[in-house]
Amino acid sequence: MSFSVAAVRRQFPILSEIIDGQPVHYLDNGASAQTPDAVLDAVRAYETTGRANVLRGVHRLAERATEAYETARIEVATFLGVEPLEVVFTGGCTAAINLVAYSYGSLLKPGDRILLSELEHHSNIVPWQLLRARSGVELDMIPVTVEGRIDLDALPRLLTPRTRLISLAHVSNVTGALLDIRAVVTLAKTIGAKVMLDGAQRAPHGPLDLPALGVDFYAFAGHKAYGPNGVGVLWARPELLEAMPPFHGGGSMIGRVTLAETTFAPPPRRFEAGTPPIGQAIGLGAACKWMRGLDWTAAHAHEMALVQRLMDGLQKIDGTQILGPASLQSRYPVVSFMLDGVHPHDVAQTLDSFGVAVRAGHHCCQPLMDRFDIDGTTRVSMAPYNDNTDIDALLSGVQHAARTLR
Amino acid sequence: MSFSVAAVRRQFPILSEIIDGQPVHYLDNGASAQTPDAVLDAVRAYETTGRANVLRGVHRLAERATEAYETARIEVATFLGVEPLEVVFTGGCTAAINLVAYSYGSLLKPGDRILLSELEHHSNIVPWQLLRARSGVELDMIPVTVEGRIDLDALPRLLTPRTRLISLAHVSNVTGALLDIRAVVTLAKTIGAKVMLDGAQRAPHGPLDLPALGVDFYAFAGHKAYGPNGVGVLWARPELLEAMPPFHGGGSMIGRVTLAETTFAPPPRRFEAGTPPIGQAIGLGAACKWMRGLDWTAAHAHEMALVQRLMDGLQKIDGTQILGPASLQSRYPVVSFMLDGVHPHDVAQTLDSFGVAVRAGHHCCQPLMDRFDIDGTTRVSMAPYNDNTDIDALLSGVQHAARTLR
Amino acid sequence: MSDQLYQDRIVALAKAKTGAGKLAAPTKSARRDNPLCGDRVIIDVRLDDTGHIAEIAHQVRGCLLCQASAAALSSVAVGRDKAGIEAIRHDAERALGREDGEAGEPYAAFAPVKAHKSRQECVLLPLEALQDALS
Amino acid sequence: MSDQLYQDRIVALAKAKTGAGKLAAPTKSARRDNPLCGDRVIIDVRLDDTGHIAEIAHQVRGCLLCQASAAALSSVAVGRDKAGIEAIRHDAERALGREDGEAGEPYAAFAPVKAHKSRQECVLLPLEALQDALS
Ligand SMILES: Cc1ncc(COP(=O)(O)O)c(C=O)c1O
Ligand SMILES: Cc1ncc(COP(=O)(O)O)c(C=O)c1O
Repeated sequence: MSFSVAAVRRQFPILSEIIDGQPVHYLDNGASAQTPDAVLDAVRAYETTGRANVLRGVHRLAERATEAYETARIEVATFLGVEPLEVVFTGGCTAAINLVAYSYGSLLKPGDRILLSELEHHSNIVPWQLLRARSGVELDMIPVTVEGRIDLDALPRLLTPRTRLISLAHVSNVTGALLDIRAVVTLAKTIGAKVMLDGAQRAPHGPLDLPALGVDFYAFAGHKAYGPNGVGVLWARPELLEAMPPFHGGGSMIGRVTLAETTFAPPPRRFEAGTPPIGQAIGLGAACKWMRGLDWTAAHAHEMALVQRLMDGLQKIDGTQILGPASLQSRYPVVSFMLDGVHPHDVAQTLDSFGVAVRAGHHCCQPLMDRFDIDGTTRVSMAPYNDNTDIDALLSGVQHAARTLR
Repeated sequence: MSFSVAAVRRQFPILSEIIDGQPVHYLDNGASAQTPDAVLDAVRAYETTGRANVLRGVHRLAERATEAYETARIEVATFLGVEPLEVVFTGGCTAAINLVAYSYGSLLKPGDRILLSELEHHSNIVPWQLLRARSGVELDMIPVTVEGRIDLDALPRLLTPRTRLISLAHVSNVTGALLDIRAVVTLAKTIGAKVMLDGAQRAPHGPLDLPALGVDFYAFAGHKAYGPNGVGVLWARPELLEAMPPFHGGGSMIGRVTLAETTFAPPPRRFEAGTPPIGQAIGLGAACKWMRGLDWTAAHAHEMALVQRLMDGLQKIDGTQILGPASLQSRYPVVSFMLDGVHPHDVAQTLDSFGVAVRAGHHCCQPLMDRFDIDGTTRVSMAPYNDNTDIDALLSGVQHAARTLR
Repeated sequence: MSDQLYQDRIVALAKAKTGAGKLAAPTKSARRDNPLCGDRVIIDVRLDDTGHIAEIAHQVRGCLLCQASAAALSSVAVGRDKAGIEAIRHDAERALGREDGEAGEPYAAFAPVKAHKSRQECVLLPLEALQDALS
Repeated sequence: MSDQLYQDRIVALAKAKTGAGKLAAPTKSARRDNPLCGDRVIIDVRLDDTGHIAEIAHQVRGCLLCQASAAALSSVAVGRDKAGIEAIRHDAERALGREDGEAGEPYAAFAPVKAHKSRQECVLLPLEALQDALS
């Protein structure tokens, strides 16, 4: 295993496109990452040489498709350090969290409590609010520090004997802060609460060892992890999956259907109603395999060097302020900033005219914006294929915005 | 517009593959259809020249992606004869039916009744059984005639003043029978019940005019309609969508999120939580456009000529029996049959060795199998790209099975 | 650097801040939010007896396009009634390429936004708020 | 026509129907369903005092592979105990390529199923039912 930015970049066709006369400086990976040839080829092979429905067919295309689909499950499981039958393919990260909120959530009682944080993505807030409305569970919110981290000092007083589940972002999609999982799991164990991680922003940065983390549920999205859209993953401890009732009903998740009553298949099939996103799961399997082929020690160091270059550059521009940890410790390559007197959308739009793609706004984290009393930030989110020219193009653009728009 | 089988076949790369030394006689379209270059190219263009998240980005890739995604919605709407904002992208047909069962279903009261039929796919049974368990609605089942049609004569006595919804397959995925929608809608109107059609098996056979059908909900799957996996469509009358509460919670479906409470976006966004299946929706848009480019009068006549050839050929083989309408009237190109003394899986497996892909088993219709007291059927399901050589290869295979396996 | 959205005229409109603030005694007020991008506009108007705008003010929490549009609107709204504002709306829609025809001043300044669909709502938001207030 | 799954020996086993039927007074019975394909097997056994199989019968509602496997099993089960059936199971797994090593008779006949993953459960179902009955 080795790491060369140039070699990585060559595997992503979009990075050598010229779009509207400009190269692509893609720094919006937190929203959706780009996808390498390995994934495109795997999906195309399915579509053009093995396309069929899975599980129920005896013909060779169906056998090929089923084999490719189940191999993808193995790839994802290996990436997470878990067993294949503990991996449920869903329509996305949001769909995975909703699965837990509906299915595991239906096992909770009125008065049971779920603990979230103020920096959660709407996808890790709204499903629980909907559950609250359905079933009378209560929600508690861990506050966020000035540095943009979940304030774990507040955890002991927020945990109650009725707290059943703690669901938190593994890495914040706004501040880049990495959660101290060990602290959370240790406290959760003292009261028997389950821990779920929203791994949307962590999974794109290399393999995981979920059993070592000691968590109970893990969710992430394909499209942010170099895979296709329309697919995501829920991992859960097997005894939890076993205990959970179905969510969506339909084909493939059943044991036996009669008009009077129906029995259900064991996990993971119980949670994969209907035709799954076959090509997308195959693509995600290829993405996980691709990620496992990178030297992540080097790749992460590279990503964090870009973060440093970015922070240094921003500091030299008058009136910039970073929302998030100032150091590189316990942090992933997502950097949010404000430029005094210039609205984030205007920063992002100016950057676009420099060929730089970033995201501006609330990033589906309105409660976090409220916490800091801001409308939004400009967010730079990096992947291993980003390089110094991307950061430098971005810095030029921010300078230009600072000079012309205020 | 014109129709030439050869010209259509050339657009589907998989049809000219040689797999394990044999051509592909793909007659399993009811499970998953194949996909044309137009779809593959549209998805690839997104993946390699415009990949980004939709709705919230100001950079040019995000603008491209958003534009392509919303254009796909227009394509689907045009295909269905409806307005774009009435089209909700889902993860599949099953997901679309579950959306209605959870969201519209939550508006129903204990004792309200939902009317299904014995020939429904599990995806149009189990979601309602799960709703029954959650909320105390009651289910009624329309029986099926010996010909494999929903017995509409039974409808008047099954309708009650508490019947709120009638959800039926537009075309049966086992017998190919086309529903007499006008009869259903007319009766439903007399008691104010809504009508939902499961269009999974109808959508792959050409454009629709849903307002003319007079139904209230329509669901179909991308992968059976020449599009990608992992995407489906729910159409509903705008006033119904407007009245329906959210199903999945997450990004993009919100108005404003605070820790205390959250408001929701208008439809269709209210029902598209999280990052949607962007590339897949774009592919489905291309598939709908591709379908609109065919002359369906000719294509349907071609498909039905294949049905006739198939039925004639099967009749010449001793001990075959067709499950479904014997005539070509009110019927789509799905044909199920039994071969006396040979299990359907053995028929299908034998066909596979002739390069012919069909499906065998219960086709996710166990209640229908129970109705006829059989374990399963062998199902031949056709698309416009099938031709006489496909049917003839199939008939040779069935003959071989009849000769050797009993 | 490619196509320039923030051309001098738009930036100048925004910086002029024409009409920024509140009215002491508005006849009508309306607020509009764009949930997608978070922009928010509050428009105050004082109407005379015939329903024509005598005074206007705006508070914008939003981007430069939204600010520029609010300022442009304030610079031409006084003396107009509902129909007169409708005419300005058409100018805006034309500038954005959503309607055919040539946009009148000052909304002609927003022609560069034509190529940026995702930003067009920013320009329209102040107009929508004012139309709400008048309706 | 390509690779032949239904080779003569498999077809012959199925047609032989060895052990098809019910026992009048079974010591144990077990039923197994494969929800994916709908195959169903009921196995009856009569055990002697030492736990060895004295008599066996099967009802199969399923495909030819399942019937052939049930017949193969019935042809060699008598006189075996739990461990003896375990040994046959290993033969079956070997024939299907799921375990290393050479499969003993009669399960060696199922070698053609190696290439057809989706059908392997059909072969194993009767064995699973019998193992359930003995456990
Ligand atoms: C009639 C019918 N309804 C619903 C479905 C479910 O579609 P999907 O599995 O794509 O969600 C199918 C296909 O399996 C079908 O044939
Ligand atoms: C932290 C976090 N959680 C959840 C999500 C939701 O993922 P998706 O929209 O792919 O379902 C996102 C991305 O938008 C995210 O950044």
